[in-house]
Amino acid sequence: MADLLQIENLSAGYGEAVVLNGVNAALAEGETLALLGRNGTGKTTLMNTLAGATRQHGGRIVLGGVELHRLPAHERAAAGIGWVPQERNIFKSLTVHENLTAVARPTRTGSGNRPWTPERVYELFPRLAERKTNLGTQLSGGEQQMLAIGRALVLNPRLLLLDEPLEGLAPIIVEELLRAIARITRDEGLSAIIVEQHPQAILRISHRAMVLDHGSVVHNGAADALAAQPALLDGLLGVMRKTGEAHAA
Amino acid sequence: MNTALTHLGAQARWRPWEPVLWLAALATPWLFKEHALIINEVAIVALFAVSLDLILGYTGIVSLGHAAFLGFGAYSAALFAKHVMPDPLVGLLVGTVAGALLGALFSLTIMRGTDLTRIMVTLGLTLILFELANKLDWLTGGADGLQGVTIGPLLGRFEFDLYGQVAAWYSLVVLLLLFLLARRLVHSPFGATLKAVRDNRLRAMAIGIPVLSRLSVVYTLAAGMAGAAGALLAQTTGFASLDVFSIERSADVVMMLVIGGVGWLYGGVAGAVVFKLLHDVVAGITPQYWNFWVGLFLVVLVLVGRERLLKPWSWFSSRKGAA
Amino acid sequence: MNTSTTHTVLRTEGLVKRFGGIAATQDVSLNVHHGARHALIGPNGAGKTTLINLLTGVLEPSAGRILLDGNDITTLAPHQRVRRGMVRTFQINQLFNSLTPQETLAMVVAQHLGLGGRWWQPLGRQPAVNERCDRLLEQFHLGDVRHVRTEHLAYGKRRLLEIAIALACEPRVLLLDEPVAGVPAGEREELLRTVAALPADVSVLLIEHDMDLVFEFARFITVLVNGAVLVEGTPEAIANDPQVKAVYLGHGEAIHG
Amino acid sequence: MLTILFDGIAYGMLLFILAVGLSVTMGLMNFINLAHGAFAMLGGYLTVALMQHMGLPFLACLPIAFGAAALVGAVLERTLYRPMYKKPHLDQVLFSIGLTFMAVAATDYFMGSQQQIIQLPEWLRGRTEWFDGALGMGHYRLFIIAICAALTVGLQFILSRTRFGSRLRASVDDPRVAASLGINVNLVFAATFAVGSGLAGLGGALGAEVLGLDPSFPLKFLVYFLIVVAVGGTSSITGPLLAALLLGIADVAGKYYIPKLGGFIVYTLMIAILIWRPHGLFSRLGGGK
Amino acid sequence: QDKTFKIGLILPMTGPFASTGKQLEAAARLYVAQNGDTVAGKKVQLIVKDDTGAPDVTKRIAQEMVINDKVQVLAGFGLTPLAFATAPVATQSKTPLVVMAAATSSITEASPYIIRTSFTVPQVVTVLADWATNNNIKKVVSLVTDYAPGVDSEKYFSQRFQANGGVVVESLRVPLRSPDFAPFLQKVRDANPDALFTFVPSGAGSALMKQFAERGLDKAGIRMIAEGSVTDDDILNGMGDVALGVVTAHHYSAAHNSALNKKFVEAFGKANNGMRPNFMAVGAYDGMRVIYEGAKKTKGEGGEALLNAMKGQVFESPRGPIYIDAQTRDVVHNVYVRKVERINGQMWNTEIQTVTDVKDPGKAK
Ligand SMILES: Nc1ncnc2c1ncn2[C@@H]1O[C@H](COP(=O)(O)OP(=O)(O)OP(=O)(O)O)[C@@H](O)[C@H]1O
Ligand SMILES: Nc1ncnc2c1ncn2[C@@H]1O[C@H](COP(=O)(O)OP(=O)(O)OP(=O)(O)O)[C@@H](O)[C@H]1O
Ligand SMILES: [Mg+2]
Ligand SMILES: [Mg+2]
Repeated sequence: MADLLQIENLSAGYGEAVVLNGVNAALAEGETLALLGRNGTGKTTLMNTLAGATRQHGGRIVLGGVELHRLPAHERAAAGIGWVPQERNIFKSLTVHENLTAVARPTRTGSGNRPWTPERVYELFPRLAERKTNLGTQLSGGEQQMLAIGRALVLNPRLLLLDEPLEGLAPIIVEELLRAIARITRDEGLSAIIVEQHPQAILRISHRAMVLDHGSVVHNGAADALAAQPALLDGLLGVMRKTGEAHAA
Repeated sequence: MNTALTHLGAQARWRPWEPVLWLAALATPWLFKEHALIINEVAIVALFAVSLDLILGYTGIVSLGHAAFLGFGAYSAALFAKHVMPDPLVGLLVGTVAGALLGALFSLTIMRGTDLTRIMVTLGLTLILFELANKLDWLTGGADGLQGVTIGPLLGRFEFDLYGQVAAWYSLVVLLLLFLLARRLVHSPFGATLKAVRDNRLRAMAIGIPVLSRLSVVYTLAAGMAGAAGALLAQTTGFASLDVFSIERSADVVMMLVIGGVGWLYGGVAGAVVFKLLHDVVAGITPQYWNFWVGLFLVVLVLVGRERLLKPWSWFSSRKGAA
Repeated sequence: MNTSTTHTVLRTEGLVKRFGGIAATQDVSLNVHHGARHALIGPNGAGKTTLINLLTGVLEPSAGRILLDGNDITTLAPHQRVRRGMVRTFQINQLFNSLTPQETLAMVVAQHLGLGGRWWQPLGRQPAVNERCDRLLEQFHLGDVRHVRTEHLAYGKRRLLEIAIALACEPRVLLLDEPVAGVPAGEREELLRTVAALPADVSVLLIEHDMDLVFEFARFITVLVNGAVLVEGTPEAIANDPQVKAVYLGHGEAIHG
Repeated sequence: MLTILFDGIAYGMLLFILAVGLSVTMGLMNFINLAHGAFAMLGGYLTVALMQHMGLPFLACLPIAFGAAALVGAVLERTLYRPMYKKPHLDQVLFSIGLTFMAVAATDYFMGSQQQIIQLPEWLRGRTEWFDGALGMGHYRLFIIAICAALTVGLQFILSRTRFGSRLRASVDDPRVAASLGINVNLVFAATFAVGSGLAGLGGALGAEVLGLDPSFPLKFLVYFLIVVAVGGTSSITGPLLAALLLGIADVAGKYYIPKLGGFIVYTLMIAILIWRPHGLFSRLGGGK
Repeated sequence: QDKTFKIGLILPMTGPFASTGKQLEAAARLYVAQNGDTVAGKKVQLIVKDDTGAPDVTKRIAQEMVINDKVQVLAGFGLTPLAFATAPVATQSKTPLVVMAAATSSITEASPYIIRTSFTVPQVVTVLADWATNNNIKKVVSLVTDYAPGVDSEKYFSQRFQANGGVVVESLRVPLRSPDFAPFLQKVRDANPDALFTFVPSGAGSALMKQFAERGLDKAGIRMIAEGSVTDDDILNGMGDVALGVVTAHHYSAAHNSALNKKFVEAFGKANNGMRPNFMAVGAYDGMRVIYEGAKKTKGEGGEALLNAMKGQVFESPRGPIYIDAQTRDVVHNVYVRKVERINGQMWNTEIQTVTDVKDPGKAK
């Protein structure tokens, strides 16, 4: 299967500090990649670099044949990137609705799917519909998270970059969102990279899993395989867990 | 265990170059006798700039009306000398206290709002003072300026003469003393809470810092220092005129501070030296178009960056990060 | 030390907050007991953060009263409430970007110890401050980044600093607004353990969407929906409440961890 | 008194025309461009030069003044201003004041330091009286009011009815994220800056008649521009308009009825308003923090 | 021993009064060009500095000129407070100080070393007040800019005008930074006087006259009489028809009918791109003359001797006959009442009445 996304030997950082060090990865259309790793290992940096928000030092990024690394940030959205930044970065002087409409772009090629419009986002998150005219800063934390996801969706991307998207959402919304992501990737052929602090939740809906440590890939494989090996996972994430940790709620 | 102590304490400790610098500064009126007048002027504006740094650099309050305190200090000192007694040190005290009192009063107006609001409120208040000083001409001499101010000899011995050496020493010593005070202040826990207020007011309140009273205290102190600078100005020139309240004074001092770098007390001093000397030299060469070159300097300074201008070799070694 | 004391430390009476047409808080009467491990949960936008903002004085209530130790503090300024021992963390980090973690904590500790107005002595010359500051840096794994400006820290570290700041104030009543958001799985438990290990007479009110942590931590839970209290009770009672399941917990299948 | 009211409105509108460009760059772009007055001066001098040396009619000069200032603005934006957006406000202040100084000196060098005087066409010079002279309206003032109204409607339309406004504000709020979400931040900023400069140029061309024009123009009236923007708040175009009207009327009425307090009124009013509503009269944020 | 004769010229070269500085400098240089750059065997050196508008800086510059450059004369001074601030320097260093522009009456009293070659505001406005009385103007509103010369002119004009039996119904002061005259002019119109007396800085003058006409004050039968700076020769040509007929009093008009003046205007224009000299220029030109002649008498000596040599000089200036009163050290000259007229397409202040040998009334206590 032809890969939608190819990352080759990517390195990036801030100023002189190199954070990412020769990262290689690939992702097929419709696949979801779980990106895991300890704090400060460069997950966000990787996402930002893909989105064009961090300076890339070297390497290649190819998305659907387009050489993304040659494009300025604002053309990457057109090339199919939809980014949900870790800190949400809601535009604070825009209302909820303006946050969506300011960046919305009509769908590419008639894929037969209903394109993502602000209205469709409101269907996914009815809470946002009620807060349509609130300014970005006047939203609760969870509402901001929903808006950030909606804002990425209305770009009608081919690749969603979700940086800790579940953070701060109520369990019931998390459930819905995970279902929605699974559905979207399955039905609409959308790919996604999801960074999460809760590997179990995310591995369940991912096809592949990649673990970063100190800016390098230390594991790359099928998601369910990793999910089936909690000990390996904990080792990779450097977690000292109590055995038999509660899964219950 | 001790790292905290050493690291935090280290910031407050004197670097070896500091005493050298101050000794050199104190020697200048003697070394460059013929430039004593401008040394005096630089010392005064340096003090003025340092006082602004306390509120702008360390608390993040932008003011385009700092001349209010300079002017108030200047007129207070001048009037005191004219009507009460000519002793400079007492006059200096009077100017300082006057500036501080006005600062305490004005501090009520700068508590809320954005940078722009503060700029405009401080500017507006200063313009009103300007108008007042203009209107109260029976007291202030109005637009002609306050004449007939005679200042007694310093410590009863040293006359302020035409050559300005005494004036330069006087101003330099006052600058040094108040600088030391400011230095103490910014490295203290009090200073740290000021920076906290500057960085994040919401959180500063949430850890129990009485933000408003902190602001008014530091505003008062800074105003007092500016008042002292004003008193020095009035005493060493022997008059006070409306223009001490002018926008240009407020704007110049902001420029000096930004040139030298805000949030670093030496920034005010460095900025004052650079700006004044540049001004004087360029205006000497081209009295009509010096504005152009000073403007060019400012533009280049900002475009190239303070650091890189001071250390040209850093141009080649590395590039600044993105993001 | 009497952990079973049940007198109320913090209570609200008929608290209301309206933003224009939206009532973010509707007639909330909440009781936080002495030494409580109390969780506040509810859907996104239920008004949890707003409630904390009202308690700490960031927002002014439209109606109602807030009592701390039986004293009305409704009109007190935020910093005065801190002096009375009520401290919070923020859902969205509120840090001092130009300070390092060490400077931040030293400053907070100094302020807490009443040295905040001291101007004649450099920060870092007070042994009591330094000792506590070092301990906190250690405890929150910030030792290695103690000299890095806060704005350059990775999110997780910043999150830890956010909480460390609150604890540096040695609160009697601690209000935590989603403290572990952004903290990696491994460090979450540890962080919660740190909180749980606070002296028993410290009362803690926790807002959190990670139900594992909530149920592990809380001995009492209040559920807020649309600005009003829906139900209150023990964790078991809440976990099994059909209403709470319907509006908040869901089916419990895809929940964290 | 109707005439006073009319004069106040006209004066307010004039202030607005001069300040609107600044409220675009400063209010909407959050860039402190104190060189605003220099762009206005450019428009003014261009008009004088075109009228005096090329005999162009006044009306034809206005669009040229707009266009030339916009062009210069666009070029400077690309070359000098762009790196400034990221810098702290104080650096922006220093930078733009530096530019202003250069503009002042250069104008003095090339155009001389004396006042330049614009001769209006005949049809703009007269005055019409109504109600037995109770309301007298200068034609030029009427003209300014008309232009101002048209500008406001146009700008307000662009900002609220098109996506451009929200894309601009998004770019200001967070340029990094806005770019990554597909907004061409550079283009948005360049266009806005050019329009802001153009408006300044137009303001200068229109204002030179009333305010006079000499090389110190950019500094002399800076305070007035700033007052309008500060009082009007920085989140819309109508805010500064209403602020300008309020200040214009208060100033004119104040000077008419209590001339002794002439200089104090505008400043006092401004301070009172800003203390009462620190984000400006017509800000979206309202009072509070 | 020193082979140079140094003149320190402190002028407003930048800021709102830059055009004043330009006129002064151009005239001073013209004088040197015309009369040679040696005097009493010494080379004349003009040291020109910008006063920067701040009195403390002006004073410092003057001090440096005296101490470091060892100038024999300080000269220039566009604004009153700057002259006041520098006066003590002149006194302490015994350096003559020639005021070439500032016009507040009391300046010469600030130091015994001050000589003035410009004019004083009371000199001209009192003449104007007399003219008004003689020309059937009984009721006047005065409108002046709120700065020292403006206030001075209001005071002396009103005093004299009232002494003559006239009425000043309203005294309006416009803030220096006020961009719009509308409310003030409306007030004038409502007061409906016979004439408006005014003094505003020369730049603002054209705006004032335009608005005066626009508001229909001329049609309402109100005349405009002004201190001569308002119809400044430097920019009079650009003012257009609105200035026609305005009556002013001043000590100098570029249209003054004398051979000397014709030569002066022509030479000045030639040296300066066609610029017309104004009253500032003539102040500097005459000031240079006073200095030159003084220096000749003292053989290049400065100080007290030079001061005494400058006092009492009597000569023909482009403005007409003039002398430096040895007592007051102030200028005594003719004051002309003028009317703006268009002659051969150019606008001029045509002299319609001459009052000879006017002393500064401000000193006649
Ligand atoms: N703006 C910045 N300037 C300098 N260094 C930075 C910046 N942002 C992040 N870093 C550094 O880059 C490294 C990687 O950070 P990154 O945010 O990518 O980690 P992460 O894996 O996303 O962590 P987290 O789980 O905490 O979100 C960290 O060591 C951090 O200190
Ligand atoms: N300043 C404001 N103006 C208008 N509405 C506001 C404002 N602040 C909050 N709100 C609204 O009030 C409601 C309650 O917000 P709050 O932040 O308290 O929710 P929350 O319970 O903390 O949610 P979350 O779990 O998502 O953080 C939200 O719907 C929000 O949109
Ligand atoms: Mg991250
Ligand atoms: Mg919340």
